[in-house]
Amino acid sequence: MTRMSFAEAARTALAEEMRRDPLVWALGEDLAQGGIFGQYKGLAEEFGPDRIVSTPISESAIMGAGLGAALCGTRPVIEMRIADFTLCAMDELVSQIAKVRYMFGGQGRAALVVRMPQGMWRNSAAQHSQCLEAWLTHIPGLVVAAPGTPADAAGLLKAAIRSDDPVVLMEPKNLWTAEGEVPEAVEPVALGVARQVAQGDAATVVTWSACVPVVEQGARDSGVACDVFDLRSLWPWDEAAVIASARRTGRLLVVHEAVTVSGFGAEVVARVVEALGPGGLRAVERLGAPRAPVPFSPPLEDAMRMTPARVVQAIRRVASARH
Amino acid sequence: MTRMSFAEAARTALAEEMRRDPLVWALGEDLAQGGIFGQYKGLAEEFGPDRIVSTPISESAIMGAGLGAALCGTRPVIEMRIADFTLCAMDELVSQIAKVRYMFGGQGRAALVVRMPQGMWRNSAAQHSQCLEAWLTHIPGLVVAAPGTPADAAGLLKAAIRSDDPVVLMEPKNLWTAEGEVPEAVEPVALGVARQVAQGDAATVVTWSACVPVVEQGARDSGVACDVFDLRSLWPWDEAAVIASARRTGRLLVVHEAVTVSGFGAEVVARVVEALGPGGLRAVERLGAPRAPVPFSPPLEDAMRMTPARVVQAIRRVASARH
Amino acid sequence: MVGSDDRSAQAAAPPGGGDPSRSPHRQGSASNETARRLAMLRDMARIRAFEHEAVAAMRSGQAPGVVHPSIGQEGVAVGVCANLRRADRITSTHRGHGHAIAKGADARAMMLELHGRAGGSCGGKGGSMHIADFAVGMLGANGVVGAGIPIACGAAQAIRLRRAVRSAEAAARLAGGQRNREPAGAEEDDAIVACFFGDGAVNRGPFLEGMNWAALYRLPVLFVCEDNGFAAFTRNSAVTAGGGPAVRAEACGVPAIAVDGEDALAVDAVAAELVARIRGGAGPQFLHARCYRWEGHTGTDAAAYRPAEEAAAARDRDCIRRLAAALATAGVAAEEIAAIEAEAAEEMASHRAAAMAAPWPDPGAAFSDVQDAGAPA
Amino acid sequence: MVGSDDRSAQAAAPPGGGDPSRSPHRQGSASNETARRLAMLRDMARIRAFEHEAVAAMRSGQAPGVVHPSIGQEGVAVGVCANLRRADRITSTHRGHGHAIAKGADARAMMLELHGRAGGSCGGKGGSMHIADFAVGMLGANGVVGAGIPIACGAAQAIRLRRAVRSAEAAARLAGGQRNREPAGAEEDDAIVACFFGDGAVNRGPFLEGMNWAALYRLPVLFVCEDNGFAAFTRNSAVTAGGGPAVRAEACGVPAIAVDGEDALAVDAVAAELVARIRGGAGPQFLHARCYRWEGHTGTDAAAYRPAEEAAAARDRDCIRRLAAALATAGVAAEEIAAIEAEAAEEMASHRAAAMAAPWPDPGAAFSDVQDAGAPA
Ligand SMILES: Cc1ncc(C[n+]2csc(CCOP(=O)(O)OP(=O)(O)O)c2C)c(N)n1
Ligand SMILES: Cc1ncc(C[n+]2csc(CCOP(=O)(O)OP(=O)(O)O)c2C)c(N)n1
Ligand SMILES: [Mg+2]
Ligand SMILES: [Mg+2]
Repeated sequence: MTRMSFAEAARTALAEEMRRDPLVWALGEDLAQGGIFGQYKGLAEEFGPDRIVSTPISESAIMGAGLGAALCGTRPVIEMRIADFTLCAMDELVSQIAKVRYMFGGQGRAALVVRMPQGMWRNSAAQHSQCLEAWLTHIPGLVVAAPGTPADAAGLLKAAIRSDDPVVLMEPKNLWTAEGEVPEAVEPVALGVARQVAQGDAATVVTWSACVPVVEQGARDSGVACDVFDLRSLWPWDEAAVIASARRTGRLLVVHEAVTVSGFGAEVVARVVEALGPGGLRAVERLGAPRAPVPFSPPLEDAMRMTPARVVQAIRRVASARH
Repeated sequence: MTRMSFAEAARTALAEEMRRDPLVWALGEDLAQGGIFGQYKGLAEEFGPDRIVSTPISESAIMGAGLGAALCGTRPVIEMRIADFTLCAMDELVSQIAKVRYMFGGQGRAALVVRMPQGMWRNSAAQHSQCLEAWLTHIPGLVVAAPGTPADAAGLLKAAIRSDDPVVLMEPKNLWTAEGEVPEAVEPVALGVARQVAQGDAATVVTWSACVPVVEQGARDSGVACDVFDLRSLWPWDEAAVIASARRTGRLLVVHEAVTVSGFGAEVVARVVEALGPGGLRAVERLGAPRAPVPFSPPLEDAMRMTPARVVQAIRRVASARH
Repeated sequence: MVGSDDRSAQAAAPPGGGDPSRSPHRQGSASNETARRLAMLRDMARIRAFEHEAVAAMRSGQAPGVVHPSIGQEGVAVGVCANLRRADRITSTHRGHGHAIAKGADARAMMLELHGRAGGSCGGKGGSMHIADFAVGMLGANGVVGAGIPIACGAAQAIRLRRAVRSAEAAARLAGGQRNREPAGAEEDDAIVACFFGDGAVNRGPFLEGMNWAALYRLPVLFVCEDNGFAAFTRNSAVTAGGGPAVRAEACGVPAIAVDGEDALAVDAVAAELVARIRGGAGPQFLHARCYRWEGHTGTDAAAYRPAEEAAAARDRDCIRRLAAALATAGVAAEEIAAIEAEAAEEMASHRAAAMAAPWPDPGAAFSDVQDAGAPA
Repeated sequence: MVGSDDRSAQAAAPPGGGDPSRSPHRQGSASNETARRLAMLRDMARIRAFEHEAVAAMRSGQAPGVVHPSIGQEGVAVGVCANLRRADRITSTHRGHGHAIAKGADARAMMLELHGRAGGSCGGKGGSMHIADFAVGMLGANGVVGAGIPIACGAAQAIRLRRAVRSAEAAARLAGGQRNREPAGAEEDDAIVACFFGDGAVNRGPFLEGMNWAALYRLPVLFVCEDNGFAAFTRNSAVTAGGGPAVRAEACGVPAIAVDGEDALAVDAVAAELVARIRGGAGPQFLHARCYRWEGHTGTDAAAYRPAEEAAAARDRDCIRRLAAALATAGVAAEEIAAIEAEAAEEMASHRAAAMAAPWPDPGAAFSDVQDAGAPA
């Protein structure tokens, strides 16, 4: 184990994959300058301009070219800079990449990775703070992963690169500089397998991405012993682990940074309720952002932010609710 | 009451609004030719090329220009041809239109309508059959409506045009030729108010858009007396009516054409479960499409299609489930 | 307007080289030249016959969904693809039957696909708008206008990266990393990508992004704008400002040339030159081919938005009759030409009959090939 | 390269006409000309002073988020906006302080906005990247590169539609239909829209779509490409092929002209001509203004990706000093110029102090102005 930042872990993992497979390459804006979070630092020097491709501000072309390159047998890592800019390349992601294998009856596959760091970071306001993971879980053909720790940043990136499916990797912008323990030799993390962060019988708490440290903290502070899961993958997601836990605890709390309405928490709740029947549960709650854009001003932005204190309250509500 | 097709009802409503307010205008591809479903037929002749604007194949510009025009005091009706092509203009819709009022502190408003006919229609395959309403309900700033009858096609379009919010209107492609009774003088339908289609104590069934006639039929065929709601508006949606009904029936079924995973049905289920507590319900089910693209071949497409028979089975399951 | 580039002057490998019946060598001798032109005629006749059947099948309801016929435009598809090899790739459009057949796609499988049957090019899951045949380098039709442009750019980038990898003697890696069906000879070092799109696509953003991208990275792409004058029900000149597709391409650094797309031999000649340049390393080239869409936008659109005389005049300029006339002048007997056309008609009629007789896909196909991880239950 | 158009030759209304301190009349007399130039100098000095404070505030952490300074580029914003009236609209970019101030936006409110305080232009909800001031026709900065281009097109279309409605004597409708704050005189018949964007935006699809759109509908839009040579951390020439912004615009039918953006008087002169053409009905015009971004991409980017000498040389070409020199030649006393700059510095320092002293927005503001129907609880 080595202690390193999220960005450093991700950078190292990509470098290792690029050394392992000469057909892995990356494309996106400012990559030769190391990317905006330093997650590509030094890679242009090692791998040259044909494998670390600095592109124009052309999101449609970045995404579409990545697909074409995958169809011709290379393994592109498509960098979107931030998830919000994926909105400029949604046709390419949703109507092309996600559907190409199916539409063409399996003749071609989009074995590629789309990286889209997401969420609030340094008061970036409405156009630079969105969390859109729920959208992508709704799209057949896509695998969706959202690391919450440096180790998973590395392990999920490796898994994404080696996957023959198109994998959307949503890194939490706010955690690039966060540090954590990372194995010397990072192995790919199995897609669809949650990481259990804490154990306890009082409730099942599910989260991912930037909320992982927030929920860990909140769960500790609450003094309530809960099963806490970092989903890591949102599609496929670890239904088995969550359902098994919820069956035991009878109480489910889902916490995410995204807007609550139609967020992925709705899917988790609906799925667990369907699986166990409403009678199998005693309390259910989603904790996410209000249905409002993210404002700029710090105190206003705070109103949208997930905090350990909010998690503490929600855990206590869920653990004590009677029906 | 007059019997008319969905397209005719919508066309008439738009014409009436354009006569009422000279600042209402429409822009989109092939509008001068009447639009691809005939919903603009004859309007170019009446209102001329500056109010029925036939545009290039430039979805970003269509959407973005609509916003600019709204900010300068006109009321554009933005025609996207089909919802799938909105993927080519997502930044304009989600990061611009939805956020402009908030971001600018209320200085400007995007009082406009985005029409995006959606869903399966005549074996159009993966890139022309998507239902993405759940996405838009997740985006703060947007109002989302989805008519399921000719009368609501007219009434919701009028409400959308008169609303000072940006309203996304998702017409069901498959219903353009369907006929129904439409009042002589169409009044705007209040956004956020469901239409109760049938009454009964055995279960609460919620649906919208192209599934409305399917669910009506299925409910009749099931022989089970249910409360059936056509939501009509998905954001805001008529939580009060649905929750009151579910409190009474204790059983909830949500039916939609979209993929079940992370569809709007998840939100409805999660919200009702949160409101009533899981103990307040005895059965919950979502009925939607499998998480697969829509295939071309008729028997394969049928596997994705909502049918009265599937609704019948689901109603019976929900009405009889014991926990 | 073709940009001149020193490197492009050096003669590239001769065209042809794939399935010889598809892409005959042109070697200068009169009889070889005639054989090549006969092969072109055959493919043009096959495309037309295919689409006559396809339109009839759509009108009768036998082919579900929508068919976009390219009848009248066959000279562009064939004139371009006559200069491509198996290892070359193409991207296509909603109006892509001609591109596919000209590139050597299996016409029978295509017809089955149109009918949504088992054995179709995409197992019935794509239909007319999504026909692909990766085995011959046909990377797919596309239901989104302009969407093929960035895809073609990336395909070309991949071809180049793989060449670099091979030359770095890391080819051993390829075996494991290779997942898609690929055309024979996919590893030819000077493979290129031909990217077809309509005149309507030049008004979409990805057109600009793709042109800049291809020029910037000097990619081996031949852009082919099939300018049939219409974008769906709208005359494209009514919604397009400025000097047109070629001028826009050149503004982004892609040299462009215009050609009469109804003259298959002219298309062939210009495409030969452009493809040679591209193989020689000159970077992307742009071919603006004027043509006319005889039929409506779809097989059931009566095209009432344009004067009947205009369409009639286009029919008089028929690219197939023009090529046939050139062959007659070169001494080919009328019977031989008639036989080719008859054979094409017969082939496609039999494909249609086969399609009608073919079974529907296995119902389980609806749930296969979505994805590996998280596939639908 | 400016396209010639008969209608454009007729002299349009003289520039100016808004707040006289913002957009002074140019009427030929030497003293008026000098007054106009002094006003330009004042705005350029105010922009620079504003951004010095803004960068300092960002570096010290007092202004949250990111500030993108336009220091060194002031001549473009002011040279263009000197020719606009209150009723004209502008769209802007992430680097938009200069555009806003030049258009007459309330600099104090802007500074409060940067600090996220109550009383900010957007009530603290937008920040530097989303400053707007609809009261003076400033329709907003934008965090998405190129996104302002289609918005500007639509704004121009609306201006035209409203003019038509007025002339059809349906103006009575306006009162009820009017929802947004609008600049004084918003109903001027020949109002135009100026659309600012960077050189990086020319590689995005909406650039093409917007150019075609504006040319097609012959809209009253002045496109202003501020070519500062960089797109974030990348030299834009390294990712842009072909002949550049002006050539691309012309390819879509928008006449274009290049200007030295570091010479405010040159910008003013060319903008005057283009604005006159536009008001005269000539359709959209394109101004390609070369300049240089003195600072990094953001207030904290050290810009290590470019030679220090290059930035130093740009500082030597300082548009403010150049205009000051021209004024000196015209007889303006050095003290007067120094006083203007000192006043500007003082104004912005006081705004910054005011911002630091201002209260935070009411917490409820986080939930207001989302939407009417379905607003967050
Ligand atoms: C992005 C997008 N917008 C709209 C459409 C609907 N549409 C299908 S074909 C077509 C016209 C295309 O014209 P062109 O590119 O000239 O090709 P042609 O049909 O003439 O071959 C349109 C508008 C689409 N498929 N994709
Ligand atoms: C669509 C989009 N892609 C990427 C970005 C990130 N980004 C912000 S500013 C910028 C550079 C813009 O360059 P240019 O247009 O030349 O404007 P300048 O910053 O030089 O004023 C980039 C890439 C963005 N904001 N929007
Ligand atoms: Mg066309
Ligand atoms: Mg720049």
